[in-house]
Amino acid sequence: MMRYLPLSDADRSEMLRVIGASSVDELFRDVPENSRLQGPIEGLPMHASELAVERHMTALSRKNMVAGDVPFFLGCGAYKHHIPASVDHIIQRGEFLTSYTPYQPEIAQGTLQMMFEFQTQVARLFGCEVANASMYDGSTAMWEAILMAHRVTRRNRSLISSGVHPHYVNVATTMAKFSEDALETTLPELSAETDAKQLMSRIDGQTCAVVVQYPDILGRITDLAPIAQAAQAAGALLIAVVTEPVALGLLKSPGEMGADIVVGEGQSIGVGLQFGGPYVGLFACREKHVRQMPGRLAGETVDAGGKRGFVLTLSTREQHIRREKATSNICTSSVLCALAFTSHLTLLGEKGLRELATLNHARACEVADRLAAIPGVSLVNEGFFNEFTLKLPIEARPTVHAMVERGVLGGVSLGRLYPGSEALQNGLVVAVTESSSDEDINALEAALKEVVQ
Amino acid sequence: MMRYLPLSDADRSEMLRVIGASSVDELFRDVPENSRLQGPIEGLPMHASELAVERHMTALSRKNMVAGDVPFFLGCGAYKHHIPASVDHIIQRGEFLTSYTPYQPEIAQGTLQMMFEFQTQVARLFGCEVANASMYDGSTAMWEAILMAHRVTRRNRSLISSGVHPHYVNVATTMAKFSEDALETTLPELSAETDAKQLMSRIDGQTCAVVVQYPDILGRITDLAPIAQAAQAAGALLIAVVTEPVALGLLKSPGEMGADIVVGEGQSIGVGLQFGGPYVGLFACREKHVRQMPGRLAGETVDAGGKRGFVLTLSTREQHIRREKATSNICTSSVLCALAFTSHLTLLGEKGLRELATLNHARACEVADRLAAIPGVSLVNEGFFNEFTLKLPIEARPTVHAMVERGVLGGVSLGRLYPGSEALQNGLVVAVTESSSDEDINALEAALKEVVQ
Amino acid sequence: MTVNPSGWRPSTPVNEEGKIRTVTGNRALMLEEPLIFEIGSSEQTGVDFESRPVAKGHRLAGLERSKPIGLPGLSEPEAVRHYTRLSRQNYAIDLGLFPLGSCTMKHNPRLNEKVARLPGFADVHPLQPQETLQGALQVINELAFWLLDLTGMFGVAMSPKAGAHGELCGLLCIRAALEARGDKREVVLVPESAHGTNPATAAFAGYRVENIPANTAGRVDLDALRARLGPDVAAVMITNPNTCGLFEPDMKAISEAVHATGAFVYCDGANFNAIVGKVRPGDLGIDAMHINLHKTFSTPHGGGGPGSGPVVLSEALSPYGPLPFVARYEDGSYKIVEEETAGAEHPDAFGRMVAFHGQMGMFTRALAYILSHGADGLKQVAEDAVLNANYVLRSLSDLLEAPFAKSGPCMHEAIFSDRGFSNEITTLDLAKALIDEGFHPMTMYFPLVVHGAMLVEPTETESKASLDQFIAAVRSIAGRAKSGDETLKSAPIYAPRRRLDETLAARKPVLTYREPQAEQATK
Amino acid sequence: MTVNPSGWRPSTPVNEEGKIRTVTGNRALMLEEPLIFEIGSSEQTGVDFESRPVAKGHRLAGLERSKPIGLPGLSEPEAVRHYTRLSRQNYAIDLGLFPLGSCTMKHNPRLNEKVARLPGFADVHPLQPQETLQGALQVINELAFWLLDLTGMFGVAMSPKAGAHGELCGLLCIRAALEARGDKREVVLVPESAHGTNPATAAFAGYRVENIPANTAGRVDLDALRARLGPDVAAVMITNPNTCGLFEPDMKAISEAVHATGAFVYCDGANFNAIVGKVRPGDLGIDAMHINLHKTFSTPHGGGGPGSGPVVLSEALSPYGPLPFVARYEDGSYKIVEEETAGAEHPDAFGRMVAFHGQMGMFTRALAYILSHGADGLKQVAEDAVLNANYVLRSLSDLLEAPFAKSGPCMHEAIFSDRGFSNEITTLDLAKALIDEGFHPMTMYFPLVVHGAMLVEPTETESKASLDQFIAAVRSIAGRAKSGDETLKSAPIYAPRRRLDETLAARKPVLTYREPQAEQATK
Ligand SMILES: Cc1ncc(COP(=O)(O)O)c(C=O)c1O
Ligand SMILES: Cc1ncc(COP(=O)(O)O)c(C=O)c1O
Repeated sequence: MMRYLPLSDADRSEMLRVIGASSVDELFRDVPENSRLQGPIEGLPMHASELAVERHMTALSRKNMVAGDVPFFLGCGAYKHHIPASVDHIIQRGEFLTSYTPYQPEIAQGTLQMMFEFQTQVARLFGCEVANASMYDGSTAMWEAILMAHRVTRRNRSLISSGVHPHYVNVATTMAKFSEDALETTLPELSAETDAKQLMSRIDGQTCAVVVQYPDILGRITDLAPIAQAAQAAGALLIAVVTEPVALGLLKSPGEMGADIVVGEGQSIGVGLQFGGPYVGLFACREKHVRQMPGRLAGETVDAGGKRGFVLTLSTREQHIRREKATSNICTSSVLCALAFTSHLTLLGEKGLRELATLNHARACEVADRLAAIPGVSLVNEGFFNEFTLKLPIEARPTVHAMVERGVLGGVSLGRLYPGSEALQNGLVVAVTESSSDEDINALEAALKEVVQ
Repeated sequence: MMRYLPLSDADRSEMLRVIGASSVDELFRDVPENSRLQGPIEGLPMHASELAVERHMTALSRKNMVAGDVPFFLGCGAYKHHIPASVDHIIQRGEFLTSYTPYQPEIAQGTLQMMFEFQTQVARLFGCEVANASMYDGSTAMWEAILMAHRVTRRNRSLISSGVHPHYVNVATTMAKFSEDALETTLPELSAETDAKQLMSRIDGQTCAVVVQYPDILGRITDLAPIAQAAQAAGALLIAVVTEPVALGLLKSPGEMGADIVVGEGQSIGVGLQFGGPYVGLFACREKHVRQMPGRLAGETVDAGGKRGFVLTLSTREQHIRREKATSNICTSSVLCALAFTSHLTLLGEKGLRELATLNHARACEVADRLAAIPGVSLVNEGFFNEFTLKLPIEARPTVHAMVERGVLGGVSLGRLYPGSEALQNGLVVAVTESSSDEDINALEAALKEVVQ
Repeated sequence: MTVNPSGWRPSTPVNEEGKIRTVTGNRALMLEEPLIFEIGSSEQTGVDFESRPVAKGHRLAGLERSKPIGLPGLSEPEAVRHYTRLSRQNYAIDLGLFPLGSCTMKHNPRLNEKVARLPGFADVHPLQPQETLQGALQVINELAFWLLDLTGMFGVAMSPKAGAHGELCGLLCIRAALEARGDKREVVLVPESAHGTNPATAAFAGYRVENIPANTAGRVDLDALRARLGPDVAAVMITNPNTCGLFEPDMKAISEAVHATGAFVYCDGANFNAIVGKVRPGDLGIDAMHINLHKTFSTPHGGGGPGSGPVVLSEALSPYGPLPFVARYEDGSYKIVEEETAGAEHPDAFGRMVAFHGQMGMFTRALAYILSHGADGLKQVAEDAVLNANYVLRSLSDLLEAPFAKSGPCMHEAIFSDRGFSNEITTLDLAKALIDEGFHPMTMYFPLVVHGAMLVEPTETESKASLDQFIAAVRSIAGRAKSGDETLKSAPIYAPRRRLDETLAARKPVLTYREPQAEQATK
Repeated sequence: MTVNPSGWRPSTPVNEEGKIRTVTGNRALMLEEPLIFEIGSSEQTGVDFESRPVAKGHRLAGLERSKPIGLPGLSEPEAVRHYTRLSRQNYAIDLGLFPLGSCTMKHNPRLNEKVARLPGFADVHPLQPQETLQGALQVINELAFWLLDLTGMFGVAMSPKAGAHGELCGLLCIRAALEARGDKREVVLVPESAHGTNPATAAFAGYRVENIPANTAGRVDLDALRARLGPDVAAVMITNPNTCGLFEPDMKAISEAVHATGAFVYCDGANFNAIVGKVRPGDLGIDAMHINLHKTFSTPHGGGGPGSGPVVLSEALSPYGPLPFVARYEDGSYKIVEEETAGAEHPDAFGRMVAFHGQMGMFTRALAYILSHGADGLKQVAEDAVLNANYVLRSLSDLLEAPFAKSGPCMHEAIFSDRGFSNEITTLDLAKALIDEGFHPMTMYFPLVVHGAMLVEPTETESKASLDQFIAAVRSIAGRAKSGDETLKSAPIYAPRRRLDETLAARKPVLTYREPQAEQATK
């Protein structure tokens, strides 16, 4: 009857005989009679064939506008990059796909070595000494970083830059409502200048951490070194947030500029858009703070025969050992997405990442200039990587919808991200990656021109 | 520079040093200077990124009408059945996909055991004692069967039923032009009666083989037992051709009715439409004739430790051992498609195959009745499995095109298959499988009604 | 099927393995694989780009990277081989029985992988205008609907990223509900046998954790619980079926007792597989429960995630659920309710737990799973999971101590202890010997309430033949364990690695690769 | 990279492997797997169907099946596991070096797998009306165009299903051309070193085969060839580069000599990888050559097919090419020319070799491969393939006899003989010992002209590190072979199976499974 269930009725009878039960229901006798459903649950139809399910799901999928089918320029924390076909092949290897957290290292070296490689790549990319084996996503990683800073500094007042992704800020402020942390943050302004100076001026002896996004939500880039110095001088930590790690192919790493903790969203390397999830949180820090870090860590060791091997280590930080004293409650994280990330990054290598970043930046520069040449439209950013903010002569939200009507996904309106803020309503954030063709760019330019005039 | 080429320039220099050559061109010195191209070949552009290639190929693919996107009713040797997603997963396992013919059995048991299972499944489905590990496709398998019959009977005159797929007949008559075989065949008639009687009357003491398709090109079904008896009484062999093996879930097997050799096209189980290839030829026969069989055979044996294992066997039939005396020149056959076939058939099992066949037949019966109820349209077949022939009041070829304009792939016109034959021009062959939904069937009915009236 | 299905024929044993050390370190198909840092180079790449003229100069605010990163690249052939070879060092459900208790390692249908990769799901941006996302929103809505149907609850929060995140969501709903009535409570009660995430989450949510004891039947001690309840207790976290694989028969009484003191019942739904389609948690009086889609609804574990942990909520808690969520409107359209719109429609929402909308890639798989099984199939899932576990329990309980087997059947997992093993032999040794037999070990030493616990969860997607082979292997090893067979200490001997030195790893953590030169320089 | 990259540290050797026999026969991740007939049942299935009311009775002409077929079924979890476990008993390019000479076991790009599965290619029926197939026809046309560009030939037949089928196509074109001029010739000349398909094909096409000898440099003996040419010779089949991995420097002279006698030159293009993008066979005077898309153009070998063997043709032979083929019209549309239309446009076509249009699934992959590499990449393919082979040749020729190494470099493959091995040790033993080292053996005992031939074709997709490891392993084994190390006779010891009894298999062929009862009944 059901393609996923191997037991036959004959098996079931024989097994009941061995067990000494007369029916399966007897095995459910601990469930009070009146809490057991009598037949199949109501509402849900009976089992369906692959064909029927596939048809239903395909029909639903066709109700969405597919990024790859149209000129597409959305970013703000999720980027469309081309993913090599081999990445999807690798993550579909049954031995990766259908394995568990590597608790039995003798038969999990595949996952463990991959984690160790991932940790090294993330640490190097972020310019840090160590990195963990993944978090849920960038936004939860940022909150975990604030908590970690709290543990390290034993302080609880953190400053969040106005350039941090508003969803990330929302996550932190939500969580802080229930913890002993106080967060300060403001809304960004439509100007080339970030709030770096203002942040530094607000650091004091009670500051736990300063949280800055790099590049920030408007695509701007700030030198983190002065902020790091200011924070560290006051005994606080600098937490840097990276939502577009491809940028680090061209830009100085946050670690290099002195950040103590660097967290990020790994989606843009290997993972794909997927309507927001699953993604993969990146988390790196200084070696001296590693015992305050959340999440799994793979470490090198040797086996009984002297061969190099890898194990999960420093588990005394974790919930399954430390329970309520753990550094985090995280258990299942995002290892398969980490595999996608690490295998894509291995395919790129330093050279490929640099080329990819260069290509992204070059195209973004070109598009920025072309769009800023539309009458009434101006470019907010001075510096940017592959994403920049335009100030439109009209509100950006309706503009985005009007572009959709022209078959173009033209950017993210700041009105969507900051619905409350009058001052931001004309802001449109445009991301340009290698995945946009020349025709796509022409279409964007034409659509925007048409809509704003 | 090229993602598929691991050597770096440094590697190349170092290797040339070891070799003792000053340049790679020196290694090509056996090629006369004037036959060597000086730069990259002309015409072909330089290397391209994955993204660019994928874009080009996707654009081409979108110029085709996709069977799964429209009401679809084509058969005549290639059938659209739903293939479980796990089949594609299995054939993409690198260990199957990127391995070679299993010449080193100690590290090819996966392929060899799969072949052994495939051979057993095919033999049982066809009602034969043995089967080989695959041929290119059904049409070449049929010609190889005629050659095999020639070797067994030492005769060279074969009768091909008019119900055999005309492409298959064309292959055989083409090949016979260059061999010492004489083939007799005629065109089919638009009637419920097959040419069984006529064939039997033409068997004589010089007949090598009688070749009959089951079900035939018009979807008709004939009892093969009398033909088998007539052929065998005259010292000839009966070759049965099966282009839709799913039919054998409901129908008696050709072997059961006495066929000596049964060949077929395995496409309809596991392989998919793929515009005609790759497909997989099925080839089964009596054990006593196995040494005259073409193609690879996996056989059971034991290893040095006494464990059961499998090897390629009876290779003395084959080209790599016997050269010009081999039973066939075939080398590479269609093992990965055989894997698709065997894994789909294993997922089906006897129960699933029976249900699939029953569902196909039931739907075909329903559609046949509905279409035959259209004024002017009549059903040619008495018996059929999932495919039947309609006689239309007008020519079928333009009808098919007119249905395409209505977004329906409504069947194969006999005019396409037999362009020369006036008598067949109004014939339309319609195949109905589980993959057609009720809406598809309504659309077909509506389109045909509209076009013929 | 016989236990030894491979067709071995009796013959003189062949023992040459291990005698010959290969030059490469490989053992035929068991291949060693270096680190990417040892085989790749920063000039190698497996990706090509269109070479286009780069625009005039950078606009990088003077922050161009000047130092190399140290990222090795591999060409595609090398990369595919690297990861394929690594993968072959892993055990997985696709290879055999993976009876890791509490983890529900069931088969992951391949249809679901296909469906999740449909471009309309995989290639859609979370911030696209909502009119371009109606299909995605409908998926979320349909899945939510069936989760409510299956649990009999009132509302559901879809965004949590895994089980532990779901626990957090549930506790925050509780906290928000309590705060909304001005009730500041400080304690969450958690059974000793609870999964580590339960106390960790309670602490994460700002609560003090207190244990509640189990009775001798492995269930929550209702009297002890009643005694502890009071105005300082915000919630009780119960796992049901619990981590000993037993149903809490007093669940309703527990809920009533908790509710009577103004507290809430959080249910850890990690073990929902035992009762899906058979019992609706909503009928047991619980207020919040997370569902691990990567357990009961078979989204792949992937070596440790991604998962997805939607939380079903009672009517009392639903108003406090997090943002964003999907609402269906009368005209059949769907909308994302987030900070902007929540104010009016959902004023009590406690806020956002995560950027974007949760694990779409898991939602599509779980929905396909639910529709594939249907009401009859899901009921069968629970029944077969329970049947398989009891079959293992009864087939081993003469040889292994099964602390709760006397009191009756188990649910979806069977628990054993190491009592009766010869002194030196431990649960760990049995587990490692199972590796040589071709099985993944069971969960070891969890829950803490059973000595040397071995928690076996076969799941419903195992055949009887597979269980029989497992039982035979465990019986053989258990026999050796009882007789004190010392060779168990050296297991595994056939795996890619022998036992690994975890102490060394923790004492001198090496968490990232260092080039040999760099290493030397620091020495 | 060092030869032993796994990080072993010196320690007391551990030799327990093989000492303990497991109950299951498994050795950790090396898993035994029974036959489907031993684990499946005819009532089990891994496929569900919508249950619909079956129409009133059958219309099966009274031919309903009455007896069971005997087809076991497996549920999806069991099936996925069965085939996954089987797959793990295979070696493959994805695992490591697969230097099978003459087979061009290069990396199979995953992009090509993706492209071939686009619904517009994978889900299209061969008999759809041509207006619905323009994209498919354009693929064939584009690929044909690039194959002509790369070979410098005049026409191309796309339908042959593999190399041997391509050979047949080429010989039939030749035969048709000869017959068209009323010339009945009976003999095809084939070098001794030719692949078995060459003589087999010639016989299949109705020709008598005669061997032509090689000279000491491993090339066609031009004088002997000239001497044998005459009015009875229809064609000469040359492999170039030949099966010893050597280019035929006299190819033009051979072609001229052959043409002078009215015969044709068939070139076996299996080794095209050595010269692709560097040399155009059309410049060497050949008349027909097949191209194994599954070699040079990397469509996956799949354990023995499917392949694809398009045949490029000279102007003289092009009119005789088979049906159907694709033509491009001035308006940019494409059409299939088949029996119906051929009459007027292609009256000399020799007919149809295969139902439908050849291997579309291979065409899409090969086209993606060609476009990915481009002119520069393909040239590099040939150069790197030749460089890799020469590197292996020079790194081993001090230890292994390399019969042609003195006369100069090889092309894409290096050939060695077993001369110098101690008496009892053979090429086979070396090959089997390579298995334990984690490599696939080279081609053994082919071509026949070299004693105990070992033909090593690394291909261009192997890294230097991979070759270095292979070289070290071969050197170690060759050393043992020369010193007469008897343990080589028992290799492989680490593979899923030890040496298999091929004689037993052939003497008492067991080609299909028989249920034990059935087996007993017949005994
Ligand atoms: C009983 C129990 N609760 C909670 C969890 C945590 O779930 P997750 O790993 O999805 O965060 C698990 C998972 O291992 C579990 O077994
Ligand atoms: C030299 C040579 N010619 C011909 C062939 C036959 O090609 P195919 O196997 O594609 O039929 C091969 C393949 O092994 C070969 O190596």
